[in-house]
Amino acid sequence: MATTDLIIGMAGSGGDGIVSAGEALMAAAAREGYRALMTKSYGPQIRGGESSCRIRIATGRLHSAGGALDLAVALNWDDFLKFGAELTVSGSTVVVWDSASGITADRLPLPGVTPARALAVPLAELTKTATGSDKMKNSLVLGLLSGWLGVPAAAILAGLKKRFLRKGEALWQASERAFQAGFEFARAEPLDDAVRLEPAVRPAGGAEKLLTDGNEMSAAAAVFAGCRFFGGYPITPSSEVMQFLTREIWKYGGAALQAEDEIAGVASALGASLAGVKAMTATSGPGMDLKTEVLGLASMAEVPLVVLNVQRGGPSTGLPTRAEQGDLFQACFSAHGDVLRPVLAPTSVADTFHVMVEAFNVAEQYQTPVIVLSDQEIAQRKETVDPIDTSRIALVERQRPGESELQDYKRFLDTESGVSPMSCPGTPGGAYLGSGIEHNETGAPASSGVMHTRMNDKRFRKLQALRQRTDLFSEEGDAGAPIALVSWGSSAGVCREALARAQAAGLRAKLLVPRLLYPVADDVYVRFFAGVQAGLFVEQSYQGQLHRLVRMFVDLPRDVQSFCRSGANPFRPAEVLERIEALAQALQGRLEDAQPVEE
Amino acid sequence: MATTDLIIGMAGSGGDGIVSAGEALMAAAAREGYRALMTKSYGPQIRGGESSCRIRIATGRLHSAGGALDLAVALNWDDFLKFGAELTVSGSTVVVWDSASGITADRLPLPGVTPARALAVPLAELTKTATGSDKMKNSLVLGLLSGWLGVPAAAILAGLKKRFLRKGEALWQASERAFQAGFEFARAEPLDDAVRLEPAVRPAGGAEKLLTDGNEMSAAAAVFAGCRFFGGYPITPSSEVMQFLTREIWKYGGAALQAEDEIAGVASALGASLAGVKAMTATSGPGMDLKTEVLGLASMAEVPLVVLNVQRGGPSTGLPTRAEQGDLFQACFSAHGDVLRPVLAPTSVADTFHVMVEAFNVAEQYQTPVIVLSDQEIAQRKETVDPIDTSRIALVERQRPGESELQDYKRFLDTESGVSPMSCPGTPGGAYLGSGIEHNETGAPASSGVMHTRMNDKRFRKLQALRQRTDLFSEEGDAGAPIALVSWGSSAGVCREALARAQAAGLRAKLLVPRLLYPVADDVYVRFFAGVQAGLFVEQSYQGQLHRLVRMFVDLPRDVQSFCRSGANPFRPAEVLERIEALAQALQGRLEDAQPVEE
Amino acid sequence: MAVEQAYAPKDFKSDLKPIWCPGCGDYGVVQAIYRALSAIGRPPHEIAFVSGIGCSSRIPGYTTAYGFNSVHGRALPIAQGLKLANPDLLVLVAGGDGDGFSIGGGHLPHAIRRNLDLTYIVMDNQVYGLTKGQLSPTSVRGRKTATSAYGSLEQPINPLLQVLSYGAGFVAQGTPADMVGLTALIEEAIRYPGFAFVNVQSPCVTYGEEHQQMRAQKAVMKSLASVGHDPADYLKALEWATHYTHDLHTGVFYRNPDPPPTYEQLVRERQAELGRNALPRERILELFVQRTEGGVLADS
Amino acid sequence: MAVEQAYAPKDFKSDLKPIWCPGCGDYGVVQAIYRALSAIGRPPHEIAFVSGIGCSSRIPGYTTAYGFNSVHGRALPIAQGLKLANPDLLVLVAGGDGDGFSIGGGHLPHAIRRNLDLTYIVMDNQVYGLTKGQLSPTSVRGRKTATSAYGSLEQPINPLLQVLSYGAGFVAQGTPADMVGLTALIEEAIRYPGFAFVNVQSPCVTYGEEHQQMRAQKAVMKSLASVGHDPADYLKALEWATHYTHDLHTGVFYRNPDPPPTYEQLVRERQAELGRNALPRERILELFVQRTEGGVLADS
Ligand SMILES: Cc1ncc(C[n+]2csc(CCOP(=O)(O)OP(=O)(O)O)c2C)c(N)n1
Ligand SMILES: Cc1ncc(C[n+]2csc(CCOP(=O)(O)OP(=O)(O)O)c2C)c(N)n1
Ligand code: SF4
Ligand code: SF4
Ligand SMILES: [Mg+2]
Ligand SMILES: [Mg+2]
Repeated sequence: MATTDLIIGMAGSGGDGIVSAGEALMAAAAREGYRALMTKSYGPQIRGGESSCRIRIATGRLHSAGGALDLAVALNWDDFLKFGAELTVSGSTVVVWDSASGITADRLPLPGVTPARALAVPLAELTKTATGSDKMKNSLVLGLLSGWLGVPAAAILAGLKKRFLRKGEALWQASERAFQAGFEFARAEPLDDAVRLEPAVRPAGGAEKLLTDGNEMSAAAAVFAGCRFFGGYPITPSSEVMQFLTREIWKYGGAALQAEDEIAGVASALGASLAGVKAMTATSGPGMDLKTEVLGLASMAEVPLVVLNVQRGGPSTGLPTRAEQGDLFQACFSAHGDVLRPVLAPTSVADTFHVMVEAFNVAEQYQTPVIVLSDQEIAQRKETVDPIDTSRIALVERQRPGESELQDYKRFLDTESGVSPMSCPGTPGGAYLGSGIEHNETGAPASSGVMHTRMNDKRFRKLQALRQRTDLFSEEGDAGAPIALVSWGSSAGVCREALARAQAAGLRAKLLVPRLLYPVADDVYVRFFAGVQAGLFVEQSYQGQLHRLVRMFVDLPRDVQSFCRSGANPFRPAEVLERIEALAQALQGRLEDAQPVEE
Repeated sequence: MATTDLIIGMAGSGGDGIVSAGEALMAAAAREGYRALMTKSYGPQIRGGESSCRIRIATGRLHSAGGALDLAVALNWDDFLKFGAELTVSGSTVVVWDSASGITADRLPLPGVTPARALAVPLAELTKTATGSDKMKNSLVLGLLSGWLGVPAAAILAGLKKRFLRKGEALWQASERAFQAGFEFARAEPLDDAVRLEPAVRPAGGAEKLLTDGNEMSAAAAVFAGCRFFGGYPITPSSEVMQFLTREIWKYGGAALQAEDEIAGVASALGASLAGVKAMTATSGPGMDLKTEVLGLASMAEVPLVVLNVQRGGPSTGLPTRAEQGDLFQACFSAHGDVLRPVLAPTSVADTFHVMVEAFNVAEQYQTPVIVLSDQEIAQRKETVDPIDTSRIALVERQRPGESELQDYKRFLDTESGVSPMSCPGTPGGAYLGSGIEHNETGAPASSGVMHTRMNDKRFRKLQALRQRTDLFSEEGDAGAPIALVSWGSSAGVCREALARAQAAGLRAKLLVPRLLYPVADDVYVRFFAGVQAGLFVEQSYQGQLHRLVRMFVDLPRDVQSFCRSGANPFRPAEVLERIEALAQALQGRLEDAQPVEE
Repeated sequence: MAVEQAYAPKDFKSDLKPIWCPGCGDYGVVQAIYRALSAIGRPPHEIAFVSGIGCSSRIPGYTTAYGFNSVHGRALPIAQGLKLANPDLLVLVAGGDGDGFSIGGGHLPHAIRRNLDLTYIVMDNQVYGLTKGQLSPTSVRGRKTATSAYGSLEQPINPLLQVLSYGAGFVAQGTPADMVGLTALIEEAIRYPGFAFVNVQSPCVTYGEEHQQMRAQKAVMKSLASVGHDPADYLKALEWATHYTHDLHTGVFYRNPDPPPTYEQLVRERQAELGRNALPRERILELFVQRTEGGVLADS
Repeated sequence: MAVEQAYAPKDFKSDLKPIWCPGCGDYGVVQAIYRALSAIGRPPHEIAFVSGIGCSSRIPGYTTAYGFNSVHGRALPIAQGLKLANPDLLVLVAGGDGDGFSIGGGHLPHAIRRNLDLTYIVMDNQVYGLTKGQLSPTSVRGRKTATSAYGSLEQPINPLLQVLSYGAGFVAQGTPADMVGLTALIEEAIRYPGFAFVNVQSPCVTYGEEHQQMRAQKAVMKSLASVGHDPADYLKALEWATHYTHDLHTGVFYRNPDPPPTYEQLVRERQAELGRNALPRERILELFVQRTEGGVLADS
């Protein structure tokens, strides 16, 4: 029987075009109605270094990049091996490589693993025979994959045609010939059923799948949410957000500014928001460091602002192209003084849309900076996304002063909710002094302890409502289970998959996925952990930051521990599953120990 | 009987010179062998606004500025009342003001309080009679204080002479005449014994008392510790550190740079440290925000660096001249990525010396940035300090590579302790690449998850030893007490005083004062809280940051709570005492409830 | 002038009482701003006034405009975001020499090259007033201050030469010692369609030196007009600007005779051009759609 | 030259293999640095080489000097601290146009006015290389990049004019298209006793445009010597500098004929002068002593 879920990993040198082959495959699969998810990885060189991709294709929903490969394609073994952690070969992997390398199946450079099948294919030679040169190896590989996997040739060729015809008829024909050669080879040398996909359900006429990555999704969400100003500075792995917005935002009457640094980026966004326009910035760790002071100003002057941090490995310059969930502490606590600043995190490309829209809503509703913690994995991986019904999403606009409030306007009116109507320049009667200095209700500087306490109260009070937003949490699995997982961001998908497998194996477990990380919604955790006997916070940071953060506010059951590690070491569903099994066994052991022993 | 401990508060307009009168009184008291402590406070104006000071003089040790005033001197009631929280009048206060104001004792503008005694003194008139003008009111006040308090006239006059003779004989004579007039008035109109000081024990010939504030003390400590480079940018209330060092550091072969901003300030200090020289920067909240990125670099590149943050009210520009303990979260967590950065805090002016020296020792020993959290209260209050025996203080120098290590030098050698010998430019064989990029042992860029994990391990491991430094904690009071306080920084002194009073009242309580705030020395807290039934973390921040921080790592007994509030609201010993009493009563109540009820 | 003005200078004066030292030059600067704004004639609520931190940066609070007393050194980027978000506003920016040339110095070249229609007024008192008398980037070499007990070791910057090298279209210098001149310069700066810079020699009476005070300024100041300078001559403007710290020249150093379009004009053009074929915003997600038409990718 | 050199160019080359794109101009720059250092003759371990972040900022790692590949934009302040802490070192600073003129642009005027003896080499490729092709502050108006799909709307900065306005004592421009010239400029910059700036037009082969590549440069570059420029003429230097982005002039724009003392020299003098009456450091606390002598304050 064919499979419903398949992972392919490929690696080659910069010129091999292996990543674009992966993209072509993914696009074709998406058009055929499959769900797909793709991550890419490169060497440190800007150009000409090694590159790889990892594509997962399935007939059902996908939550993560998965574990070991089902099919590995090494255009070049040296390059392939550089991606160890990303391209894991196991005993059930089918391994394919270019026989021109001279490496034979019995001397594979894979220490400690014997793949399920090892097949050297004369990739270069076949390409040369088909096209006269070995340049089009990637088209040949696509032919192989089409033949083996069963992704229809027509779907892939349609994409190739579109790409290559631009560059000339000759190229397109060469590509097609290479593809055909691969396709025929695959037919002649079929692989196991384990790497043949069940056919997908083709989407009906109207229901079009989206295909994009987290960065573009977050930018599109911003436009949808009404963001009309972006100020930022390029930094990996967030630059694509700015790149999208510098293309699109003008069309909606907005503007995007590439500032001289991250400070100016966030400051210009703050300025735009002061003018009454929804505004954002996007960056990564080092840029976040620099934005700290202006974020403090935004909290103090109560200015709505969305700040997207696409986390990469840290500290400092760290690992610019790798994912890590290490910036949570910073998101909550970077600014000096007593500040409460909401922090949200998406768990997938699709989720990024909702979380970004929510971030704008929270920012506008509470007149506060909001930090969204994406990460390199979500931001740069491509996913198929089911159509989003935007008509059902409510957008929030900041509260503005009415006629009566403008009579004797107090910008920082100490209301019951803590939210004060905010006027913007141009409004007669609404002028006020905004500042980072402690102030009274009108905005005039004030430095008494009494006023400071009152204003701190107001600034904290207005955000307490967020702690009741249970809709920003999802609970999955068996509600009464004794074993509980908590996970966020890109790790959450891995846990979802592990949970599904655990349940399939008869284990009683559940999973809490917070999209609101801060303020800590203590009630949600207390309720979730009631009756839990053992648990894990699963996150990709050395310190296990969410676990520590929740401990600040919640008394967790003693056996709730952290399962965490440094970035650039993505979790795999199997290892989370293992930990769930171990917890289940330990609980069982405890039960047995508790049985009275009959003598 | 006269008193051994007295608090005087005075307020006037900018031109009145009330603060310099306070300083003269304090200096004289110090020379006479009293312990003294003085805080000043000003209106928002740079010049010409209201100003006040609060001086506490005692024969024994002093831990805090104390509570309500014993003696209040209002040159002008309007000015006096602006300092509400700092100059509290109670039922036991003696109140003195200028009768020229027309205000009579029965119409004092002190709602809700009837002072112990109210005495209008013709301050302006007496001054005019004595000197021909009313300019020297502050000298007259000094005469009054000398007469009433019993601080010898000669001691005060010696100081006045030194100051005024510089400006001319005539001025000095006027000052002396005004003083005498005040002195005689006081003799003629004596006050209660409660504002007359017991004589102090004059120091023996050699033992000279120091008189200084926390800012100058920290700068002097840096010079002593071997700091030979300062890079910084002015900011209230830390500027005096730079001002001291730009005067003194050259004399010791060092250099001080007023940089163009805080980023350049800390970056230049990092550069100096890379060159092999002990280096520091000093700033306050907004400056800390800006230094974040370079601090992350220092952690990653393992560069010793001391960063003094003189906390003021926040967030943002906040309350620049008021104390708050609101930057602890930031000190621990501002940088992105997984970082462990030691945080220390002094509790008094004298303690500042030791803590700053320790900061340099920790920085050099572990090749790490160290943050010292002082605050406006400690930094700008003047205290008498007993002589410090510096011969007993050990200084640490960073480990440098020896001959053999330079054979094949690895800057980031993964040693057992985690500390790697650090070479500096100029050393043959010691050249290396330092960077904020994740790297291998030699310093070459590395981005694998394996290397990242290993280096995170190394960077965290080396600082674990700090958690055993019990000498950085002091425990006071009854070790077996059921009631426990934890307090840090300027609030700790208030708690010390409250503890002493509680013990005097027969209550069983104890106090833990951490100078090491982070990493959290969990063992110390666990041990301290063993057997504790109720407790309080006392700190001046809206969120009670140390309490939350400790919770991250330590399971505290349920009844350990936070007693915290916004800055610019200093704690007074009496209110902490009240809380201790309340806890004791609650415990008692619980005991009673637990008694079996006989029916 | 006999023309009646819609708004009198006092209409721009707020209720907040300045806490500057008695005699501070900044009192004169805010007066000149009131008068210039009155001459311009736009209502206070259509004005946004952004500053950083410093004695001088308190100035927006003393006006009836929308005031933003932001953080140290960041007034210009905030003002740019504000202006781009609402180009109809009249946007003023002000601050001190420390705020603008030290901590904020990195923003200046970029604000200028973008050429938004902003008026930037620096109260250059050659010292840090608010923090009580430290060195500023325009303090002369050898100057003794709280952070230079033995005299500073560095050369001051030359703000006039800098902004000229950055390409500012309007560069002027004034002083409250010449209120008429200062008012006229500020008005002209506001009217200039693009980035305009006015350096004001505003004395700090508390931490400044004798020769920086109004009386001394009155004795030495010399207008550029009186020496025959043509503000259209860029190279000559550079040359006159090199006199900074030696001579006190007032007036316009440079006024671009042919002002290029402002950044916000270009942005509006771009918005108009690209906005024509924009989808309604709910359809932004269509950019990500992979269309299938009988298995062949549609070329949309 | 027949003189034997203590260190050959290869002695400055490290084992780390550059990961620049094949053909990147920075290969030429690092070669020129090896050669210039060989001519200078100081051993590698007496050299500290500080950079920020960018393709160009990788350069210290490719030398055998003490290298510090710091954070984006902060090379200059780090280098200043380093040089002040040990003035005997030869300190080089390098980076890109983004690193130096955008995020780091605020440090440049102050590094220059302090005048430490640093050599600052900028690889000005008019684009952000490392982050894959965004706008840089020296990108020409209208340039299309990853962040300017429809062309940039802003004027580029003029780095040569800027550093001249900041008062740099040595200002030059070179290109790896002229290796001999570039090597000589770098050597001369290092020898100049004070802050020296070399702008290098180093092509980005991946994100640069055709006319910025070596071949195009070779066709248009023109040395300042050949047009008869006298590097001692500051006003003329300003004028030539205005040609930036239009013409590719190589050579020395300005060399101060009478170099003032460096900052570190002044610091050493101050240390020597004030150090004479310094107490041993354990006695620093004596500054705080309130002496009593029979109740009268001693005048110490
Ligand atoms: C980030 C930051 N750094 C430092 C300060 C402290 N600070 C406030 S104003 C100022 C400089 C004031 O000088 P200037 O800008 O010349 O204004 P002036 O007071 O002279 O008008 C400084 C250093 C601050 N508020 N924020
Ligand atoms: C604080 C911070 N912001 C942004 C980045 C991302 N970044 C790295 S290099 C660079 C610019 C590179 O351009 P340039 O300085 O011109 O150097 P080049 O690569 O062109 O040589 C940027 C934006 C970063 N590493 N740190
Ligand atoms: S300190 Fe100087 S600048 Fe500040 S208000 Fe006083 S005179 Fe003006
Ligand atoms: S991207 Fe450009 S600057 Fe960077 S290495 Fe490649 S060619 Fe050089
Ligand atoms: Mg100033
Ligand atoms: Mg560049």
